[in-house]
Amino acid sequence: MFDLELKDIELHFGGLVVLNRVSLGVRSGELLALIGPNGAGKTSIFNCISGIYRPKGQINFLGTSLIGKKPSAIAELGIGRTFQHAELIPRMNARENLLVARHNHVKSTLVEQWLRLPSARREEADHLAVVNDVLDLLSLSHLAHLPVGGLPFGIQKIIGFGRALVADPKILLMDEPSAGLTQEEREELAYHIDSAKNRLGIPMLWIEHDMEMVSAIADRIHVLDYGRSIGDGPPSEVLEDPEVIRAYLGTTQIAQAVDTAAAPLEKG
Amino acid sequence: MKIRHLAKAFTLAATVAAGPVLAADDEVVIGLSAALSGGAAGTYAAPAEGLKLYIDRLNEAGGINGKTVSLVIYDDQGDASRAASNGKRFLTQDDVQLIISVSTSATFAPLISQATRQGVPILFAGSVCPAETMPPAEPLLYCSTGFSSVHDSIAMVDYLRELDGDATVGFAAMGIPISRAGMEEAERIVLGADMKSAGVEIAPPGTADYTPFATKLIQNGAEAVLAWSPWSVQIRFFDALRKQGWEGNAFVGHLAEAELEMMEIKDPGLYTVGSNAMIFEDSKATQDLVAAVTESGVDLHPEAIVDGWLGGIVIEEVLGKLGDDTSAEAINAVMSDIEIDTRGLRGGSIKWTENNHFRETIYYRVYRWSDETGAMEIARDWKAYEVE
Amino acid sequence: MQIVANIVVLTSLYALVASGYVLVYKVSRVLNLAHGELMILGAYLLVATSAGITSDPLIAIALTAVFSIIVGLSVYLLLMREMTGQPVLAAVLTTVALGILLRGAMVLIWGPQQLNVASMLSFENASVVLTDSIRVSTASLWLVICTVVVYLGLLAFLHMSRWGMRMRASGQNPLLAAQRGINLHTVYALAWTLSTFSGSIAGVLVALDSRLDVNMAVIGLKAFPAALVGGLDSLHGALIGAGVIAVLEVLLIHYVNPLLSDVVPFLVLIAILIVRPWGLFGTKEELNRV
Amino acid sequence: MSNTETGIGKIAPVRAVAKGDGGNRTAWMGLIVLLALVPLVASPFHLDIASQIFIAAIGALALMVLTGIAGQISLGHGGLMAAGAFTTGILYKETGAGIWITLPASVVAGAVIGLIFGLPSLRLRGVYLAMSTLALHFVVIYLGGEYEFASGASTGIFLDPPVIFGYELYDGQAWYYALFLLVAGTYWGCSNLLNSKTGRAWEALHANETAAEALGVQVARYKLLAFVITSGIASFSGALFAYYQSFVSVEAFTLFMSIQYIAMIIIGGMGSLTGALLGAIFVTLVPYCIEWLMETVPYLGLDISTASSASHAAFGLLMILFLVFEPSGLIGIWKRTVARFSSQSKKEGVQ
Repeated sequence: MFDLELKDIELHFGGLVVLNRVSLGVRSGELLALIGPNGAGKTSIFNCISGIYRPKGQINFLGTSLIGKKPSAIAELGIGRTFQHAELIPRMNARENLLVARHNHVKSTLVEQWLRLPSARREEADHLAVVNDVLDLLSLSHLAHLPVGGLPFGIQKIIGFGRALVADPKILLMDEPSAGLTQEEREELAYHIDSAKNRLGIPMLWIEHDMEMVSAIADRIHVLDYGRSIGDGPPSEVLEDPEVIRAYLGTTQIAQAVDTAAAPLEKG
Repeated sequence: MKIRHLAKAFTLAATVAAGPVLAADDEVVIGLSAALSGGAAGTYAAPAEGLKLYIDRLNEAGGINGKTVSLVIYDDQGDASRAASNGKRFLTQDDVQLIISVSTSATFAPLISQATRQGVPILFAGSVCPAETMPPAEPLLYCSTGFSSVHDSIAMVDYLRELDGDATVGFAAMGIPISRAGMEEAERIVLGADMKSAGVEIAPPGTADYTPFATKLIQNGAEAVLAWSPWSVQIRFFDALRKQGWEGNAFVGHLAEAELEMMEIKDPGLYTVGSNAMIFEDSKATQDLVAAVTESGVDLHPEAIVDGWLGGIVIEEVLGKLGDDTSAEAINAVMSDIEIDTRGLRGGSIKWTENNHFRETIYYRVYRWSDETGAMEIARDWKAYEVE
Repeated sequence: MQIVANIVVLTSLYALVASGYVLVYKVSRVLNLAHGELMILGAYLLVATSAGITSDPLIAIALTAVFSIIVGLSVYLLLMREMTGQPVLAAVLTTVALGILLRGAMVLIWGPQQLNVASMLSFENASVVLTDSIRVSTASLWLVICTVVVYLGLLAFLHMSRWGMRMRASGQNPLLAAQRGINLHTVYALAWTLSTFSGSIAGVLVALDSRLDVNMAVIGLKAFPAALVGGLDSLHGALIGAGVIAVLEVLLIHYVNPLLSDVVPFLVLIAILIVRPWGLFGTKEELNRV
Repeated sequence: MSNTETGIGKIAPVRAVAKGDGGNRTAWMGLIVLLALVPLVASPFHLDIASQIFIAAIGALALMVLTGIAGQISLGHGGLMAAGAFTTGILYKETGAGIWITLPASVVAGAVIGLIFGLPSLRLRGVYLAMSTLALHFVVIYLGGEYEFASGASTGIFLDPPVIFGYELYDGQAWYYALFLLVAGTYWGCSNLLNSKTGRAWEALHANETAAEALGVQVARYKLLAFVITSGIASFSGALFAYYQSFVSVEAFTLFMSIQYIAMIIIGGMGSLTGALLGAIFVTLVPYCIEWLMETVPYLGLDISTASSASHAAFGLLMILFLVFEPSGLIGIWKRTVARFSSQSKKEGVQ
């Protein structure tokens, strides 16, 4: 039984078919890697789940249909997400950036916040504790007071990962978390992803180009090409599928190189 | 293009820089809040200068009754908030005994509300007279200029009837309260006198093109048009009418800019109706004024300062009647019962009573350009109107 | 019908001013809120040239044209060039500041008085009889003619000349244009120059028609809804937007309440923007860029 | 993509609202004590300027939250202040209502207008939004003018000094303290909001609306909330303006006023509440400084008749200089200075 299930997702931009009858699902405690060349529609799938795009088809999460819901309402259901370009708030520090993600957990009213009543203060302290735990977990505490706009891109990506974690998500969508990271940072990230999966036991959907990382920690792989699903299964199987190799792996090294180089540039 | 005059700069700046002025026994401190700069300065800077010129001469001649006048001048830029600040400063810091305003109607409310609370009289000496100075007059508020939208309207309509009693009359106003009030009153008078109205056209302050307004007046059959607003607006209205080939007569308020502009426009169908004398007449009073301006070396058009000059005359007369007590109450007491000779700059005297701080009788004269003589002429000489 | 003539004249005025907004916006995505002031500056330059350099009105106008080009170029080179690469809103606020600066400077130099430019140039702004019931002033007739000429000229320039194509290309995709070897600074400078030039024409003609003071920069603000209604990146949109606003204004003055003529154009603007945020003729992508 | 182009993001590399900003508690306390002592030595004229600054500061704080924090540009701030002033003026004139009715009514009126004029923000951004807020200004001024005219208040609406617990608030010192407390209260309230869920949501939607929405921030709701709250505050400051100046008239609320408020937040430093205060001080003082210069340095060749145009020009020039050379504003300069001094003193400490 899948926690999150997409059925026959179709997405068009004008005449362009972005997703063509894509179906996939993720189970509790499962790390599903979503791979495919650039333009295959991976981020589009995330945007469909998040409610940013409005596709045809069905998307169900823990028995609730996500189709037609507003992105904020979908996030409220516990769908956490990281972005390709981190999308942090540059002039806030890491701690504040993580606090933003506690948005749906804050219960205090506007008046309580405005007057900083004891109830609001207590609650704020609780959320801060959660945030500090996550920062500790990701070894970011020493950077937590600096405006994130000035931090290296790799650090920003890890903060972005922390921001998704801190929301207590019931599912985690990660959009190329390793792009733009150094080898050392990648290893650290892989460790964090793996330990988060084991600790939280939630389903995780992971867009990734680094096949080494994917084969090391992914439980299952789903392959997209030109908006179509062309493979789904354990890494050992999928990565040896001739069609996948032809469609994708042949171009991987180039794609990966381009991505890595371009990621920081595209940011602006 | 007019190059600014430095001489003026020094005199004014020196007064401003003097800071808090404390009244000595033989000194009367008067605050002057004027639109010396800003968009309205074209109209009000000159009368303010004229007032100052008059007071300077008074002081040089030894003052009045042994009292010198200390004039504290602040620029209000024609801006309401600045006027409020000036009012506060006059009352709490300079301890003035009298406030003079030579500025836009926008600055009236703040000055009035500040001064009346402190019991200090205000003399409006360069602008339109606020309704509060007319019967039943509020205590403390006085006006020495001849501008009153309502009375000017009465005089305009009266003259228009003499000229052409059957004319359909259009009215041109600007979208500021005082101008609208005047023109709507004028329309009431016209309708009450069994004349026809072509309606009141009100142009918002940001009007780019007055043509559509003029078109409407013309299409409503206006044979004569009354306008009463800042000079720049009433003259643009007039331009717009003429540009569409309209050949009727226009009657506009006689403002400081009028004389020079009319000599430039040379249109015999443009009449100014107002209570000031023009300089071209070369009467004794205007000769004195021109001589004073020439002597001072200040680069000013004499016709633009008439109201300020008259304000100076008023102050001279008031202080002349003042005893040893130079307090604000004493000044107010004198002002509320006085008759001031305008020395030929007006048709008659300015008479203030307890109930009337505008004047009991106002005299209007009509001017226009004459094609025959190639000069300005008096279309109708002083005519008295009782103020009720 | 005189009303129709009034609408045509007002449309021309707004269209001529709006073309300045569109030129700069189309090419550099900057909304020039100092356009009204630049327009009035053109008129003051005419005053200065005719008073200080030459008494021949035609030479004075020609010199004014040259000066206005210099002004436009300087605004770009000295100021707006610094703002390239900055967020669009910072650039827009810079133009707001420029407008205030110009306003103050013009009063400092030429004083607050209303100037009768026509009489300074001995230009007789006679009433021209078109039909029995339609008369317009000479200056407004010139205004209509100039607007037509400027629009035809601009359209031809943008669509037929090499530099015009470059300007359009730079507006659509600056990155691509730069890669193709188009010097963006030159293109932007050209846009500012043309915009100031057409604005100056409007300023001179308005001043000839109805005198000159600094407050007339407000025409820039009134032409603004015209440019937005049509779509900020569309020249013919500006023409139609100007028509919409002018019709509204004239009809409101004539049939409803003239005081609404200040307010309603902006309300119409909001209404149109809510339905079609990119304007009647603008391109849809514009929104994401602004 | 969108965060740099839709917002004012890049103008503002500093965020000064977080704890670090108020970190130096003793410095703040010292400043407050100092400010509390000012009326004992200042002349009435200086107190008047200080009170003007306080009123401007409340308005600037509101605009800072809306534009500097939530990224929604507004050119209608003067119109909102007019709305507050007119609500107070009309209520007072028509019903003689006291300050306990007029002030809350002004806040509510401002909030409602803010809600209406915030609606276009759901569709429009940046420059287009700025233009729709400009309409707000024209509408309020038109309505205010119609009221003034219809009620025969041709010179404006007069207000008597407000009465608070039987005490008439008229004296310059009393106003100073009252306004000082209100500024402090507004600052405190705004700063609390910014350090809460609401403020963080505003920052998030300013940085990137799509990302904010995906984090669970209801962008539309929080945008409107920003408009409602800040419009209420702006309207409140307009009502104070009316009471302080004892009159209301449309002529006091020009478009230039809205631009001055924009200038305050730019010059002060986008995104910082303290910046808003610095900007309010700076912008209010500029014209007085220009006049002072004219008086003390007559050889500048400027005379008093140029005072207003000279301060206009200077004001435009200053805005340009800040936009081009010091986008982080006065607060940026201040922080750099502090940083330099503290690093110097650290070095000295090591030696």
